[in-house]
Amino acid sequence: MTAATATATADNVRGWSRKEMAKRLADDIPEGWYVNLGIGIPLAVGDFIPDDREVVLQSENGIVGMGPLQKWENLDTWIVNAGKQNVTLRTGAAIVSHSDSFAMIRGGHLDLCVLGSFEVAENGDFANWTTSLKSVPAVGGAMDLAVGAKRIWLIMEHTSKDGKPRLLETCTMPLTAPGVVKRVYTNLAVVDVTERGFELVEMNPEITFEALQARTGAKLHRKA
Amino acid sequence: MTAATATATADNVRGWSRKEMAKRLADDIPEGWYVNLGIGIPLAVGDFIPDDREVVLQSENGIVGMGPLQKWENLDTWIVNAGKQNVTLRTGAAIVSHSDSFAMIRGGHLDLCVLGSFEVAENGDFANWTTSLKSVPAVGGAMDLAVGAKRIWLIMEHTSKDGKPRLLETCTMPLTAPGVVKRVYTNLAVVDVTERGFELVEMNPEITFEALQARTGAKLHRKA
Amino acid sequence: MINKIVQSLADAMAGIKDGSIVLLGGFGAVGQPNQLLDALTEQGAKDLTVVANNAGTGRTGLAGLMDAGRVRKIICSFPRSAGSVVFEELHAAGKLELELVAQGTMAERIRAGGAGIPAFYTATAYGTHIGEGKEVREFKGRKYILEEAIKADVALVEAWQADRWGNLRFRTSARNFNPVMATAADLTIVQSQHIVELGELGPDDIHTPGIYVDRVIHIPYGDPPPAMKNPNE
Amino acid sequence: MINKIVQSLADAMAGIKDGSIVLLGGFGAVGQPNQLLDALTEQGAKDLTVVANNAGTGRTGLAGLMDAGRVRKIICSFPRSAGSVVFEELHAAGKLELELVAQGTMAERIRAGGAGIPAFYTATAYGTHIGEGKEVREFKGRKYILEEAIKADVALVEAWQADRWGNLRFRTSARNFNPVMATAADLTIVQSQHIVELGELGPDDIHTPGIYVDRVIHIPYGDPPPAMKNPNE
Repeated sequence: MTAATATATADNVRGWSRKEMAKRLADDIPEGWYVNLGIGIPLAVGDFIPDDREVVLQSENGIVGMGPLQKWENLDTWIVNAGKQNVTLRTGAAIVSHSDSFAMIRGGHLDLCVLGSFEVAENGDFANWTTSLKSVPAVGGAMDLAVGAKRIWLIMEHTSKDGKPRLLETCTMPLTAPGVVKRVYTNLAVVDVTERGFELVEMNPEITFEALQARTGAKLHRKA
Repeated sequence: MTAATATATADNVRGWSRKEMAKRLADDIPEGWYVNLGIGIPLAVGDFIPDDREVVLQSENGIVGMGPLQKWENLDTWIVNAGKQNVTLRTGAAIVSHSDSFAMIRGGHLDLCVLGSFEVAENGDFANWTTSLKSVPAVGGAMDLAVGAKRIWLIMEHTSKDGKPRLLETCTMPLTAPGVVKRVYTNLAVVDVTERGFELVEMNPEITFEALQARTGAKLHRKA
Repeated sequence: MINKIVQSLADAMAGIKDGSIVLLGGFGAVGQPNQLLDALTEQGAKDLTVVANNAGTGRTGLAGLMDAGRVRKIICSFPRSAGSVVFEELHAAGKLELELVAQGTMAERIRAGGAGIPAFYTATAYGTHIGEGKEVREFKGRKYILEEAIKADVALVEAWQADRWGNLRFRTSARNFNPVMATAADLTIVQSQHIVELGELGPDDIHTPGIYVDRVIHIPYGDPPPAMKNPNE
Repeated sequence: MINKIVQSLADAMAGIKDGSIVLLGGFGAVGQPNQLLDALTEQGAKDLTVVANNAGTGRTGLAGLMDAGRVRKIICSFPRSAGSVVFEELHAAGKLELELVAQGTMAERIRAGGAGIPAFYTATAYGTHIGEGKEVREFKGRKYILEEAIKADVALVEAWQADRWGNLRFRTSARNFNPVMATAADLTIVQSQHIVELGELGPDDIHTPGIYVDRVIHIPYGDPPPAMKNPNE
């Protein structure tokens, strides 16, 4: 722990890579869950779910049972995910329309939705759709997923590029939804969002609790 | 006309038979309409639409493209209409779920719904689901069809068994829907429901206008 | 491996609690989860609220469940039909509450329950006895009433084909209320005439994706079903 | 005989008026009724309100219609994406009004329009900028906002198979918004990759029944479509 502590005091602590974060999150998804993975890092979570653990991935444009990205030799451009990438369908997949897909999402049938985020607050608010309302924002399905899934887990950098905390007492950016986030996976820690605020589940070994708290914009509770 | 007038003054004027009423109504349905026929006499309308005039019959339990009743030699009891009779499917038929079927009905996609009725008022109100609220009534899909179809046409006896008018200034029985009826086909006449009330379209030749008015509980207007 | 197929009716019914709201597929004689209903009667849960288009006929299936005194309330559009004797007896005796709902409104309330819509407006039943006392609101010059969603604890569904993920297909008029019922319960239990291999149902051909299904039991009753045979044979 | 199949794009577009509300199927590159959009640009109707998930890319299809100055307003969830240059130019210049709607709310508002539901409540966008100013109401302890239906004059849809009654099937992800768009317009126009004989699509296999479709035009663009070929070949 001494080496780790030493590193943690440095400003340049990197923590887990995005792939490690995705793997860490994937390890927490049990077999049988229906899961929507947002565009970007969240989608990489799918790569770390082993084939013999059946997790059914939903894509909000109407796929229930999405597989990995397509390879060139077998391209079928009619099959796309919500990020408009060409994906495969798993054996057992079903296609539904957009309205049926969002009925599924809003109706609470997804066990989990994993999203990226700019900010998250200790009351479960989060802001992931736009940094500002001055430019023309695009919202897509984020707000529907945010209120519909049984659990919202975020996967995000613990701080911004210039070192500012992204886990906050109150979000500063336009909200995606109030009070819905259950857990946050960052490069530095895994944090639950509970009644009393942020609760530490796991820390990256490179950092100390104090250094982590210093990089967090709200009180970090140790698990009782 | 003298013979007809003579008959009309008699109390026992029968007018058109139910089959003749159904045929008369069927003649007014143009090719290409999507039509729901209620249980009972309305369903008989289907028998008088010639095969070469394509009219698509909808049944509220989810058939779009219902054909005639099944014959024993080819019975498939899994295909039923809203009256729970075994019917056939026409070439081109589609099956939808109950929720999709009533979305179709309520959404204004049927050109016509033909229903039986106990009473109809000159403002388009009608009462066809129960004669009284004292017994346990069953409503089925009548109220949905009544507000959803582009046109409601009723097919009914002009008077009750004891000679009381069924076309009235105001309905006395519990309403199925207010203000929706467009036309009424009875054993004695075809009557439009317009801004100014009941307007005579056609009379049975057995009866005079005066005798018809005497059997009608609201003012009958001649077409302008 | 996800495997929603259970081997016994007792396993299919496990955990259903007293006081549950239970949705039933079926319309007329088709698409009725009759074996599941008999198993629910056997299982013993009581004080149930049942949501179904009809109120049962004869003395088995839904009528059997009611006859055993397990049903407190029924929400339906067409309670009285030929053979609905159990319903009529219990209702007349004040032992069974009835909430009468227009058929399309019933379907839509359940659809709303499954789709995360807590309430919606509809013109159906406005200005009628059934609409009395409901909130009225005007949109673009037409009047509508407010209807709330129905969410349930259990749905009992009958399908033609099912796979181990719970993907379903229905056969012709047996589709009816089954797909919408499957969407609106915490526990959706399916009896299926056929069990097929995963992948046998094409992605574009699945009526109910397995996400809506928790348990599947294979209840074959002949293909074509006995009633489909010519009675004159 | 019912025959909804028309022989020319001009016939397909006949009668579309200035000021129409136009629904577009499609999500990403698939299921887009591109030839219908080009034909609508040709036809000349202006002052249009377009409802689509995206705001077009490049200079053809929806972007072409906007570039020709025909679109007054767009209702969509994802206006800005790679290549949405025409939208960005027009919007920045104040020549194109934008109504931003959450994707699921957009789908549900159109579904409501097709299903005779004038308005409904949803939790989506409650407590956010998009939900600001909308009526808030609590049901069972949770807060929701009121959203009104979208009803349109015209829907442009892309299908995989169509018959002369207008029954449709879609292929995989090209289904997307197409079925719901077809339900909510007075005039639904379909471009279909394949035309099949009436009866070729099984009753249990039809995605959109012909009741929702007014005109069908055969627009084959190769089977598999050119883009499906391996670019390394």
